[in-house]
Amino acid sequence: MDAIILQILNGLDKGSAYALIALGLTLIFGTLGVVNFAHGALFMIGAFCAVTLSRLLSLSHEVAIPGQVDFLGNPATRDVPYVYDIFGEAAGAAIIDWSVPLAILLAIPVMIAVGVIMERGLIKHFYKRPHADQILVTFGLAIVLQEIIKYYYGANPIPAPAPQAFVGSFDFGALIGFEPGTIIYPYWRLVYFAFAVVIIGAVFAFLQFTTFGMVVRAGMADRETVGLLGINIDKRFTIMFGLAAAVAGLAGVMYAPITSPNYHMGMDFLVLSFVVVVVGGMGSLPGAVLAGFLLGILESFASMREVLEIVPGLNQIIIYLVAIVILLTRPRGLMGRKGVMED
Amino acid sequence: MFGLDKKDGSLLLIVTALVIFAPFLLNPFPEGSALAQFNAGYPDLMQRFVIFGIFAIGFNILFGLTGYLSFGHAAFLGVGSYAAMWMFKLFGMNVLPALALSMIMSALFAVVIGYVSLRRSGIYFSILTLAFAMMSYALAYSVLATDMDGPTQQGLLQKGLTGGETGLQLTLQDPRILGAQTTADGNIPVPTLFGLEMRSATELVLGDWVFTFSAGYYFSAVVMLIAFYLSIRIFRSPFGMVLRSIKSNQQRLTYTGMNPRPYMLAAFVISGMYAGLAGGLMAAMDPLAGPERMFWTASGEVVLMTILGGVGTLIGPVLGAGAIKYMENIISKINSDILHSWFAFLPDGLEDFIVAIIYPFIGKGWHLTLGIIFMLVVIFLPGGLVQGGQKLAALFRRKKQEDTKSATTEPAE
Amino acid sequence: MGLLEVKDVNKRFGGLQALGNVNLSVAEQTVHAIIGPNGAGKSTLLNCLVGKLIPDTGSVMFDGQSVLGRTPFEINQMGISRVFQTPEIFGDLTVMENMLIPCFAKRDGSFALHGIRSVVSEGELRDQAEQMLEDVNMLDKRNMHSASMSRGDKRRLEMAMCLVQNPKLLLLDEPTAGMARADTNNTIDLLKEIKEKRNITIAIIEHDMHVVFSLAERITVLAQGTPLVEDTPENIKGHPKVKEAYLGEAA
Amino acid sequence: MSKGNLTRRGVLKTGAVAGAGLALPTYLSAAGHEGFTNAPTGSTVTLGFNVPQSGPYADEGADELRAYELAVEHLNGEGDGGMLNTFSSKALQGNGILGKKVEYVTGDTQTKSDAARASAKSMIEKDGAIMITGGSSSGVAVAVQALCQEAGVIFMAGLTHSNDTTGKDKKANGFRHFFNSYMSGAALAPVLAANYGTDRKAYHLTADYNWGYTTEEAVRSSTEAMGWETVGTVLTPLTQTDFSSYITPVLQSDADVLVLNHYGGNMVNSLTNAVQFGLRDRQVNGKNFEIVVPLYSRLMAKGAGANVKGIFGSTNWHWSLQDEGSKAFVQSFGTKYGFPPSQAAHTCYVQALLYADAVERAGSFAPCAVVEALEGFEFDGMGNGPTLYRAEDHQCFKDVLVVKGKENPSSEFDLLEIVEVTPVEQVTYEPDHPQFAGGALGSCNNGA
Repeated sequence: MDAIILQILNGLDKGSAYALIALGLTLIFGTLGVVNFAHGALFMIGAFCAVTLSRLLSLSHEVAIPGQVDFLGNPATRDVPYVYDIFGEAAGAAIIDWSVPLAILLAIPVMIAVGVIMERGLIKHFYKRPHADQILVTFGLAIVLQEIIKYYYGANPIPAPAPQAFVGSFDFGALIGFEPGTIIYPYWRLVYFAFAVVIIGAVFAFLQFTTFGMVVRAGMADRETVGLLGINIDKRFTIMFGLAAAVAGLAGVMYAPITSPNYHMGMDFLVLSFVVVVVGGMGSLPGAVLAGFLLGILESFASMREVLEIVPGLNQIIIYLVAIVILLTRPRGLMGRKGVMED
Repeated sequence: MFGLDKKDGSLLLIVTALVIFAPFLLNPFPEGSALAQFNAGYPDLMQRFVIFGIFAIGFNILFGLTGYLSFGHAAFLGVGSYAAMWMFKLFGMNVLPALALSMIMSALFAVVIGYVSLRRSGIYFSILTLAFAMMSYALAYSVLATDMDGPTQQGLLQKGLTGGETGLQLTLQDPRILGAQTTADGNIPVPTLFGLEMRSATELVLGDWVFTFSAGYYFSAVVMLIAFYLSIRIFRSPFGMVLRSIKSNQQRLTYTGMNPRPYMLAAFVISGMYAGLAGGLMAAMDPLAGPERMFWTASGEVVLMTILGGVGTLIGPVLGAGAIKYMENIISKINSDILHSWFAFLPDGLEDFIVAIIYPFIGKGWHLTLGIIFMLVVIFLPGGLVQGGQKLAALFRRKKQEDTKSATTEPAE
Repeated sequence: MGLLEVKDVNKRFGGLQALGNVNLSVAEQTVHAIIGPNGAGKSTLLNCLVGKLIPDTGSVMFDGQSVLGRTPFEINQMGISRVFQTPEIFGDLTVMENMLIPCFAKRDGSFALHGIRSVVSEGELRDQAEQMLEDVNMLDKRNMHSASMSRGDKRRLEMAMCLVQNPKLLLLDEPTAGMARADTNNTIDLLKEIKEKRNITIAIIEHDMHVVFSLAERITVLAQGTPLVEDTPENIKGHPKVKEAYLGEAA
Repeated sequence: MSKGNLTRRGVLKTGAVAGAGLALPTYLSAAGHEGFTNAPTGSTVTLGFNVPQSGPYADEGADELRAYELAVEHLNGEGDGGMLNTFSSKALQGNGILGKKVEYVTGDTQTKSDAARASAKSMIEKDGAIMITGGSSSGVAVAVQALCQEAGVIFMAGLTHSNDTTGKDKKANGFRHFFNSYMSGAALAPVLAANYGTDRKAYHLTADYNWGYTTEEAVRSSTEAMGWETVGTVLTPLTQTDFSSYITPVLQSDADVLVLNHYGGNMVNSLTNAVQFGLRDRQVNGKNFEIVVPLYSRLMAKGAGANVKGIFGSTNWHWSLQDEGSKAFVQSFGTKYGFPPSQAAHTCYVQALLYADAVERAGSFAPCAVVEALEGFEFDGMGNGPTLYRAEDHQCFKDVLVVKGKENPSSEFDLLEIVEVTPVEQVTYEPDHPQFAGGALGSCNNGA
């Protein structure tokens, strides 16, 4: 029982990442009708916002350590971050320690800027072009973005640890009546899940309760009509693109402590998130979220030893197997609308 | 000629000439010159050009004609390779039976995958094919690579059906029915065509130029020409026209009394067999079948080749395949050392400056260049390289020929 | 016994009774119009005839055989061709190619794998197609890219595509919807000509009374999913029930 | 700067049938007149460096390439000579190889068998490379090794740790200096027993591919020989990035040691996840829970940050070694590039020198002569103590380093500390050891 609860928690956690990426993909697809293969790269750039901030905060000057030498025999030096000089050693260390959550502040403007520039500079010229062209141009963009990151940050993963306050685990089981110590879960992963729920909720609330959101939703349903009403839908869609980029970026920032960011993490997530979007049903926001969590949980269960002993290798194929079964039983995914992306 | 009209006939003739003289055309620079780096006329790359050409031609029959975007075509490439390898291991080193089995196996896979996937259209179809290909990849990479003989045995299935990450290889212990286990000097035999070794090559030295004529290349080239010819026939046939009408208006087609499903399935299987043939040829040229051939990036690559060259055009996919393989094999090999030697004539400071500017785009940065080219082509040449060629031709001819252009190079959808 | 016999057809969409006990008989070699106000169930009925929808109860017999449970292409192969409200043609193909597809369907059935034979060598079918194009005065447009034609030309092409198959029954779904008066008259002339030349059965769904009364020999009036009356145009014109349910509303 | 790069064509093989149809027979080069593939004819010799330049191992590949460039410098008598000064064999003069200046070409393996073979083939066919070396994974090493065997050139493996490279998939033309899974297991087990006791229950997470299998097998068999019990093994997909669903079952089991048979990005993520789930703070069966990483890569370990602290593993070489060879190498690498070399750089540098030395001693570039010179070759001064290139399987036998993540690193390079230098006797095995059984070297191939 406790094993199953733990796997559900794992699944929700994995699903959070899938759902957040898929949500942004669906927003872009639903509003702009664009298949964005560069969406994984946006997630990756978000994660590198965390890395960048932690590097910026750790910018240091060298102080010689008397009496020690480095590996080449030169006098050894010690790096002292400038924030230590400004805020004092304790406060400076705390700021560096909190660099991942702080990176959210950096990521929001950066990601919105990246999204808006992408949309205005490139994507808007592709609204009327075939999906194949959209795929090619955004795929090219994704390669360019990740190669730029690789050029500056290298190919190896770079650690971006969570703040000390979130290191360690929470005894989740004790809370719901299990023996203490049976169901413990890392704080940061619980934070990630909660964060994802908040972001998803905020996006839905934004679309549901603001006039801006209402226009966008109407535009998703019928772009031309809304355009005829004299509403400048293009401008709103640009903002939507920025928003979707920000969602992907925030998902990336907060994910950095879970797996160390590297330049190709976007591509790793790209195919998976497309599967999630399609399983959820093209153009359906609730579908994307639902499919994200569903696939995350199923993937977690499939990696249990008890399951693998019965079906070896199931963990390798589970996502795709589920996708096939769902698409064959539900022609337009879990919550897809008719006629969207079917031709 | 061969039942083709004049235009198609001359296209076939041009392609044939290009393919025959490729060893010359791809080696325009003399040995030892700074530009020799850009020569592509060595057997392995020439073979890759024509093999991926076959793959892309086949993919175009499905995608270019019907508009159904398969994102899992690499699965058939992989199946073809594994089938050919097993034929080499168990039957004999002749390439023809191996290629036959490649096509049969890929056709079988295509029937099953196509039958299921074609129940959906649009992106749902794409994701279904992707899912099947990724499952094939995962199975080949891990599950089918586990030792099926037991740890102490050293039999044929020592590394499973697929050989895992390394790929399926020939060994000195293969129980071949026809032909020897090992050559006289104790090595693994190589694929042949009735005794003609695929790797054999001969050289022609003309002054500073060296041209290589490889048996494997010419064999693959002949196969490619046959494949290309058949694809022209399919494009110009009633079947091809029905496929185009599926892309254009599936509803009209059903109300005109045709059942699109078997047409789609036939197109899917034919294009799967092209992929299997390409996979078999890859194994015949270089006897190893690796699982990466089935990964989604490999499927994506053939999509990109087709779009880059020009979807739905006859020659476009071949051009796209050539362009991408050229980047991968030539641009990736330019290192900073070579750059410095090119610009050595410049003053040192200027040399370093220019090298520093170019360096991110070549060698290990070849992906960056590839990405930029994708973007440039799709932004400025929506019809792919073929459209670029037409624009150039029109520029030279200074004549307007709008009608024929629009009829032959409609981009996708 | 008519060519097309619709008996007691019912169709519900959730709570909405789209068709209720529809009975209809289209006699051979007549032009039979089905009229009715918006939402009367005309399109639903049409879709039941061509296999797009399956009625909940009732039977649809064509030429002595049931069409129920058959797919649209099977029904076409039985001899029913359909013209859509907005012209459905193969926009990426040339006019001649558009004409050849129905010719192939007629000759080869719903599937045939002619992958090697050249389209150019299909002399007989090409002649048929050209003849048909000439009949609809489109021979000069044979090499045009069909998507770039005017709406009227597309409509004529679509009819030509249906007629080249020599259908027993031609179903027309508001063939003049959205057309200018002149085009409408042209279409009426075209249909009259077709009728005279080919002696085929035509069922037409139409909103435009001018078209209906110029062409139809029998008229069925649908209202709220049930047929009100079926009679000749003269009788329909004066029928009080029709006036009340339909003409009155239209005015 | 004027470094030249003369490419020179090589000939794979002259086919009589293909040749027959061609005109101008007088112009046909008599291919293979030297009797082997790509025999160098001019004043230079070309080596092919085939390393990952794109993909997850690109940084490791970049480090390998740095080492090769350094090796070429030293071979051509430039720079400070590095390990040439400490190498026990004194055949190399610093005047190239057999008096020919060393040139090189580079290629990108992309860490894919197909791409690696394509780039190796292009170096052999187009650039006339006489030897191929490099790589950062076993799948690629095995694939390229088989290609070189077929083409008739020498393959000097780069970083490849799977038993199979010199086991099931060994080839006469291929040589491996790097250590292997068996050696990791044999070196680690005694250290683990000494530190964690002999009564331990181990749980393995293993990357689902050939290297993972051989490493799991090696570590299992050597730890079980020490009295450990293996309570669970689970295969994880290579593409996995979040290992939480594999870690939580460990919490549920009664295991008190977790062995992560992962490398590269997999290792970084699984270790990070394991620490995140508090495994290191656990007490099971009255003992502290421990984590073991059989194969460490310092470059990759950096990605795991502080999580590596105190975790045991093994490595082929580390820059903090204080023997003369290592010091000389670190000195010249560090001077040129500003940071210490990785174990991948070290093995590649050594392989390049070993090849050059073998050619020099053999007096010929012919692969079979080189094979003969390398087989059974004993040397020292290359950073790992006295080393033997065993004739039976072309595997180097040398001391193995057991290392531990450092508690207080003094720099970003100072992540590992050497716990023990396991002597070569302890990691030597018979050529027909079950973990290496199957496959055969075959005979050396000169190609044309």
